[in-house]
Amino acid sequence: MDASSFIGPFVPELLLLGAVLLVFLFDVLGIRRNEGLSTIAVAATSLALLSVLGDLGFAPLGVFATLPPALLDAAPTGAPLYAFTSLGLIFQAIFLLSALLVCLASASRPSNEKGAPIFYGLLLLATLGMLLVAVATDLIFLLLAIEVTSISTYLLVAYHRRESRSLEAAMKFFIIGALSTVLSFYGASLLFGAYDSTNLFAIGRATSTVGFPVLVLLGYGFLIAGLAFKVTLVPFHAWAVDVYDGAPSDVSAFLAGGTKKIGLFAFFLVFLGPILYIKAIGAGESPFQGGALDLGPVLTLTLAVLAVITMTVGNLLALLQKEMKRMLAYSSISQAGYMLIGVTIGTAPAITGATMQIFAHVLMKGGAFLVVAGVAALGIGPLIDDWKGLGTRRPLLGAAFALMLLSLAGVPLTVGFVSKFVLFSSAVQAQGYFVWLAVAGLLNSALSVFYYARVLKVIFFDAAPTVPVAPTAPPPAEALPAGGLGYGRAVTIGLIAVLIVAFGVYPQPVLGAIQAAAQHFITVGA
Amino acid sequence: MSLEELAFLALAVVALATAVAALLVRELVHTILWVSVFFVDLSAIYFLLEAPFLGVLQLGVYAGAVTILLLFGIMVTRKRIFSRDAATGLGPIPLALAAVTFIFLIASVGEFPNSPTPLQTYAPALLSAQLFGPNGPWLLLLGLIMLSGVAGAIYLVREGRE
Amino acid sequence: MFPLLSAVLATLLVGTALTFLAGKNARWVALATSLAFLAEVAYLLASYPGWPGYSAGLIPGFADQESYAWIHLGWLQVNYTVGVDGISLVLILLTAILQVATVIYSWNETRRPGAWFGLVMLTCLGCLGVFIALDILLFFLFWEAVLVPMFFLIGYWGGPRRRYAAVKFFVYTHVASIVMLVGLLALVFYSGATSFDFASVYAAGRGLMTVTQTFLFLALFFGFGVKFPIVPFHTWLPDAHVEAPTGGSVLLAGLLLKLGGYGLIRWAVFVLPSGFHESQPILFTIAFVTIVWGSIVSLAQRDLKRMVAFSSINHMGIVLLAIALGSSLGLLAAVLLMFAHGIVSALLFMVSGSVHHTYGTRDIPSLGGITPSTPVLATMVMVGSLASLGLPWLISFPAEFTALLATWDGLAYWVLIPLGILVVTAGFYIWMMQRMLFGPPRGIPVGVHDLPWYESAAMSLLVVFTILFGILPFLLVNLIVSSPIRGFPGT
Amino acid sequence: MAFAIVGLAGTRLAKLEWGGWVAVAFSAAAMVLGVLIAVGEMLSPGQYVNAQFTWLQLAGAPGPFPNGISLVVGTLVDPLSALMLLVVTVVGFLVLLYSIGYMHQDHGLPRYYAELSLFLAAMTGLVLSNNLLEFFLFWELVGVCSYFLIGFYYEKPSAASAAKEAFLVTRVGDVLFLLGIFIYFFHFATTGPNGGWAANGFVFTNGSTPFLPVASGGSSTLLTIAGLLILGGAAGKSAQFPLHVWLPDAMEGPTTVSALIHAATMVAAGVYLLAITSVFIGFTANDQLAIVAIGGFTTFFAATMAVVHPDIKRVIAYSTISQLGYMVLAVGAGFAMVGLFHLFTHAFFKALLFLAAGSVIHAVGTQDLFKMGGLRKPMRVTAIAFAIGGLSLSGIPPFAGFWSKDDILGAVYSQLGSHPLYWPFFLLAFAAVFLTAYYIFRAWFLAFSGDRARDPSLPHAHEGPWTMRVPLVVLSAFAVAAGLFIFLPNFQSLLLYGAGASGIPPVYGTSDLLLSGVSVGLGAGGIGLSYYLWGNGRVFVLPEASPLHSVRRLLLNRYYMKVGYDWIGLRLVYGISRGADFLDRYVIDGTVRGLEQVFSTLSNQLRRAQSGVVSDYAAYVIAGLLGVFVLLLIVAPYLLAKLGGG
Amino acid sequence: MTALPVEGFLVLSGGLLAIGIFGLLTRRNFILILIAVEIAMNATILNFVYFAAFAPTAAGLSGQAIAVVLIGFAATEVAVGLAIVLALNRIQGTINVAQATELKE
Repeated sequence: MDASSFIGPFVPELLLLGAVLLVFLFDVLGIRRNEGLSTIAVAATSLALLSVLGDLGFAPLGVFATLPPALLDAAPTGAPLYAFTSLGLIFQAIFLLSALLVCLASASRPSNEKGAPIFYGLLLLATLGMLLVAVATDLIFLLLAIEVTSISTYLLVAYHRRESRSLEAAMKFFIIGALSTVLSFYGASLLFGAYDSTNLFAIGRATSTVGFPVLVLLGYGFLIAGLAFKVTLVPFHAWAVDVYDGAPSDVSAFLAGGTKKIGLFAFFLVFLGPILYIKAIGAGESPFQGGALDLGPVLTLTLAVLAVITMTVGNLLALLQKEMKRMLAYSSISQAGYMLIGVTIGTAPAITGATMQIFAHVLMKGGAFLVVAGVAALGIGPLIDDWKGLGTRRPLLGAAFALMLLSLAGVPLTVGFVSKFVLFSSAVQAQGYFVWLAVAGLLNSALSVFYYARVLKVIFFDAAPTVPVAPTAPPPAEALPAGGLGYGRAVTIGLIAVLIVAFGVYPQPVLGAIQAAAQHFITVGA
Repeated sequence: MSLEELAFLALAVVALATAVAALLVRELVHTILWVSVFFVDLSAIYFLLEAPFLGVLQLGVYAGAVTILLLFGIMVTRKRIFSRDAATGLGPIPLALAAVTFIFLIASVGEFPNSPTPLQTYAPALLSAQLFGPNGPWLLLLGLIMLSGVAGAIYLVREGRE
Repeated sequence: MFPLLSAVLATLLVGTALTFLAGKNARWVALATSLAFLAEVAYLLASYPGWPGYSAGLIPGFADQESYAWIHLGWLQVNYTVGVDGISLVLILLTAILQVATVIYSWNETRRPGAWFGLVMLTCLGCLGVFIALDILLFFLFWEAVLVPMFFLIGYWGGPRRRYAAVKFFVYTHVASIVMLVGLLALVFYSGATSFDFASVYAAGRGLMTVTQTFLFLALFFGFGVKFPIVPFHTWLPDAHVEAPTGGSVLLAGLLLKLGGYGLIRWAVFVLPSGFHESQPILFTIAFVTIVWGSIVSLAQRDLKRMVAFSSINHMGIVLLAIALGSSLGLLAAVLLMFAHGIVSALLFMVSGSVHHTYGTRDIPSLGGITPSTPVLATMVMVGSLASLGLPWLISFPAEFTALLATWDGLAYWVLIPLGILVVTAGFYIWMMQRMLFGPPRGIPVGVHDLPWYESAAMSLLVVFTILFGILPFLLVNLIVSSPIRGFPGT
Repeated sequence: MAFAIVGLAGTRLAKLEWGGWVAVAFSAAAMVLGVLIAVGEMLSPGQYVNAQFTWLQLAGAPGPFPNGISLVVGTLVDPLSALMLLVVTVVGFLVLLYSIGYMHQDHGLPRYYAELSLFLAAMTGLVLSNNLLEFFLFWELVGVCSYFLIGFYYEKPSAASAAKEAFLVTRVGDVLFLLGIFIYFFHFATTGPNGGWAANGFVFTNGSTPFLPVASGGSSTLLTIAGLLILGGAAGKSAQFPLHVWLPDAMEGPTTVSALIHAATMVAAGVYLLAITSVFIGFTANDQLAIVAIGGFTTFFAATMAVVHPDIKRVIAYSTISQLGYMVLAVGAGFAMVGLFHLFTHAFFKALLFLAAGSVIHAVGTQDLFKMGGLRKPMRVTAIAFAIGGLSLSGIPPFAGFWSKDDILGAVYSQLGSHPLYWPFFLLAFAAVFLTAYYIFRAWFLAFSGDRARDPSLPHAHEGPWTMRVPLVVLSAFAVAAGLFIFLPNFQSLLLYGAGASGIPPVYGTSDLLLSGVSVGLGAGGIGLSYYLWGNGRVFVLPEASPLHSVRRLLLNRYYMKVGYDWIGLRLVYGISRGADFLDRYVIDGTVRGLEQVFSTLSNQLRRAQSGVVSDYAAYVIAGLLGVFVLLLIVAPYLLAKLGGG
Repeated sequence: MTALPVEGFLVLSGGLLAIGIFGLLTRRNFILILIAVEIAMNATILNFVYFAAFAPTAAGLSGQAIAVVLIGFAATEVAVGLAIVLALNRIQGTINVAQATELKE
């Protein structure tokens, strides 16, 4: 292949790679000021974001488009390793958005931090891996791209290398991650054994015709388990809470808001093909018919069970949680359950809903963790009760956080409501048993309201302790501007709050694009 | 039973035995010993499967580099856990989980045809053409993984002067 | 055509935003906005052309209808569609009146006045939205949006157990809304409606099979019913009312409960006629249980506010009964009752609040003979109680009378239950008055002052409406009957 | 409508200091108008409907009301209402006048006059209503006024309690009444001219004839039930058995109020209701029997309780109940106008009795008969007035009571043939004559005879100011003369009202002389016995061993009915409601909180799994993997084979 | 060349995976856990090699290529794991994973 045809489509990835190399170069040169590096990272991610949005065809950003239009949503020929689908590009945009927000907020980190280049380098590398996930059409390509992100994030979690919490989190993350990697690759090897290919289109097309039903099911089982690690489905979730808790809050924001979504996109890529391929079987028929396998319904049912378990257990775990970050982590787990509904149903509306939910989650959960990071910078402890009276002492910060929680709870006029609405609408629209998924999801979201409301209660209604609690973290060496949060964080949080409301009120641009992409995705995949 | 089959069976038994031994012995240095035997044994299986390039790679990377890395790790952390692994019982639950996994895996055995197609042999050149041709991105991705792994690992291990 | 309803919404929206920002001067902004709102509503009422008429199969017409595309995804067609008919207009009028009254009543709010007045207005904004929305998503959006300001109103300004009450209120009613949402979504997608608009759902909904309609109707009924609230799903209400600040209680009882009734009429009864028909026995049972239970339990209450809260349950039970009758007379009664209860319960909750901050307690047995020390307050208690127990010449009577008439029309001797309960209702009000207002003074602190001017002004406003519409109910009736209920049951 | 406006205006003005006089002035004006109207009606018998306006209108729709529903407010002046109007305005004026003197030292006077004026306005409205619904509206309004006026001395717990009791008991009646209206309403909804009763707004008459077909003698069960319900309403307002308990307690209000509301006007509204119902709608035969039974029984029943009571006002109150029983009896027997005639005379002499009693109370500051005595000398006017009232009440000719009561007895007697069960109630009513005479003179003797008060601590009694004396004199005159009105042809024409339409024969003045004789004899006997036991300051004490002690106890305790009602009200209803409250808090809400608890417990259990040991997490992953295998390979295929996919 | 028995192969590969999982679950020493992961990883690589040996040419080649990449990946993983071990050891003085439970409920 010649370079030009390679560079064009991959401009966003190359931008990030260039930024990574630049950052490492600065590290080698000893230039480690946080502000400068953060600027590079923000510039790279935002340029990449503009490029992706241009590729997607958002009219005012057309000048940034780099992808040859013919490549977008082209019918696959042969067994390519990657292809550019508009849904993939949308996910790229989502990933870039989460990275951009984290980079922007990280501008408020202490400017003399020694590891800043590593932080941004790894962050950008992880983002690069995520972007590559979004274009994968090959199982191995997909898993390796996931590993790029995984390895980077293991190390990001360990970023505070002198804090045992951070290292312990990294250790747990690494062990469970390594186990899951093994499981995924083992599953891939079984599928390879059955189909002699690792191309997702090929696998998808072959599922209904090739034999080895048990082998194939085992392979998919391994893949579900392996990928579920990233998505934090129950019972593959246990690491997530400890890791989100132990990791630096900015990194938690990136993990919850960004990297777990690659698992979901991987679910789309891996399971949607089989789900779409198979026509529904009638009552009284076995899915095993003469050696071949009606994989779709089997997978659908399994994923549905996982989705329901995940949202329920996640919510139950969050219910009595005392620590803010852990509560957010559990809520993030339950949100994964909602998103899985989209994969389970597998119609274009459902994918639209799930993607919208993912988009919303980047804003809400990423924003929430960034607020946690900012609040920690104010010297407030990690327990929910430590936040007493925050909403009255710092109304703007409190309001922004309340907005994020309300959005997570699915209260109208927030983007979280729109996404849930579309998602559950799609479940009802699919009719049949899927309505029960909507019911389960909605009841769960009602359950979740309980703990969000509890946090709101603490923040706004409980009086602040009269004697200030001894700050658990040492107070920052230099008082940060923008009310102690730092400009970067303050701007990011404000931006997120505005976006939550803006897309909550008028989601049509986003939803329309996602819907079109999902429709293409289904068509190409089928 | 052909010679290859006999050899395979022998190698398989050794592989399983060494794997178990590596995990069960109490002396950590012995573990490394058993693991290196296990890696070498697998490399032999690769040769048997007509994949000499892989066999060599296995010898070099696993039996060589990885073993030495592990040994290094043990030596660095050794003073605390002098020689023996912190004791944990075998526990029925992990055993059961592993056993059930195994049972599920061999449940698929009946699906394979009795006489599979014969072994194929590939020249390393063809393999390299694959690796640097259509499937090149895999290697690129591996490169990215290594980049982040190395950069991060160095950062972690470096004795910072902070 | 001038987008009148959007203009009203915008007025409130801008006013609310300004109120939030106004800080200490919030009350002036709030009052100005509320009065502007009231004026606009008056204009709306005056310019209402009447319902264009009814014939079989015709989709009800709405005045001042507007529709703009909002979310169009092919399978999901959501519009911003608003419009009013007589039913909504009456309830909008109620909203405007209560907003003005609440703002005046809480004139001296000192704890974060900006937030207080802003949230009060936000609540009213949400209710207004519910009453004018003609699109399922828009409806649900406003429906849920009401919860948030109310949550904060209860949780920040409320009584000692306000935190528990706020969370309970929020979660409980949210669960119900969710069941309702499933019902609404299923209604759209199972009926094959082309969009979320009322017109489209109305046309498609009645085409559904009876079984489906029944299921959907019951799901919707549960959602609306918890807001009513129906026994046994009412326990959020006493807690919320008791702990809410006075303004919050006023809006809660005066407006929020009405959302349930309105929703049931607009989105369930009209849209799913055969489902409604099939569910009638269930509705009747629940209505009777609610009526009896609310009244009986309120007799046992010591806390004035809790008593009024349970009496609200009783009254809303009559509303449900009237709706369940499914006759045009019943629907008329239901709307009238909702309006009447809105005004009267608001008055009673204001009274409870004033009793509380005048005497430091609302415990009926520990108060007595408060009339000499606070005659105006006592008079307001009397007017409110008498209105609530259905005394003629006051607003509740025409409504209750119509409801009973309709009940006799539909159910004959079953009317004995609500009729008999009228005695119990009278019983607890009269008993309360005996214990609290009359008798030798008891539990009266030194230096008690009668109501401050703003509180009496707010109450007087409500009393004026209580008497005005009590004597001239046709002002409301004419509005209500010039809406689709006239033709109900039609097809 | 003019009266209502006058009354309301009076209400507002009466807030001022000199409000009493304003109220008096307005009521005087009302009286003049009322008398004019009554005279006008007498001169040209017949009825006319004044302006009416629509209060609530529903257009016609398919269903039970093809012609729609209309509720109107209007006035109807006919002989019936003219008679009642006369009573209301005259007694009202006199009582207000009396109040000026009687109430002068009370606080809260503006409230008093306002409420009283409002009451008069409401009463006028009630009398002039041209339809049942409007009637009901005013009916409730007078009830509320009564409630407030009974509770006028609200600092007294007993007054507050009595007010409550009055409201609730009459409320029971109101509810029955309302149901009765409904039944009539639906029964006649579509019958009659102009699209039926519903479309015409419940009005009584249409031009010169009753609007509705008279159902008297009909046997429709529904109509019977409706009639019984109307009777229930009337029983509530007119304190007939078993809803009579509130009236004696209502004496907690100022005596003027007792005179006006709880003797002359409001309590008579029940009788008035029965009268208009029987005239315009008609009762079935069974209804009539029930009315006769209630009336006859109450007459006797209430009289027995009056026999022993020591409280002067309550004695008169029981007497009121008893006399109302006579009126009800008359209506039940089919002679509504006879009942109304008694109402007319009773209003005057009972108001007189009350005002006289008020005068006594005003003077001595107690209501306990056994503490009084010898008041004859210092309070001559009062004593004479009370005696006149008593004689009238006892039915001694030529006092007013004789004429009307005699008419009633005669009328009932004439109907005895129509149903055998009329007999016992007729006899009870007859026996009550004796008791009536006995108890009222017992009261007179106890209060006025003898030389001095039995309780020496009582203040020195003296006659009230002229404002109190004038009404006494005027009322005395009425008590003497009102019965003689019957001989005025024009007044007769009032009472003859509806004779043609409802078939009521003019029985007054033609009653059996023997009957009259026996009745007068009974009355005289009662007075004699009273004199024998109580005259000249004697105090009759029942012998220790007398078996009558238990009877006395029973009577003093009012047949334990109040205790029973209190038990029902307090123990039963309140008990039920406490139980319901308990259920509500701990079972219904407990379920809600229990649900919360369940979730919390689940949450805690689940959290325990989050042990922090990474090996455990790995074990969950493997367990999850196996779970997925089970789902994929076993559960899903099984379920799909069972249910079908998709 | 004759085929190798598929039963034996499946027992080997599945057995190695099971042993790896077993080790991962029972061992508390981080390095032993790493070794367990590597044993399971080798089972995976073995799978690819074995299936590649019987696949059509193109697929076989890519199977072997995957094996190559996975060997490289496994080595990187070990390096990263060791880096974390060393850092952890430096702070906590132990590499016993059961003692690193600061983060828990």
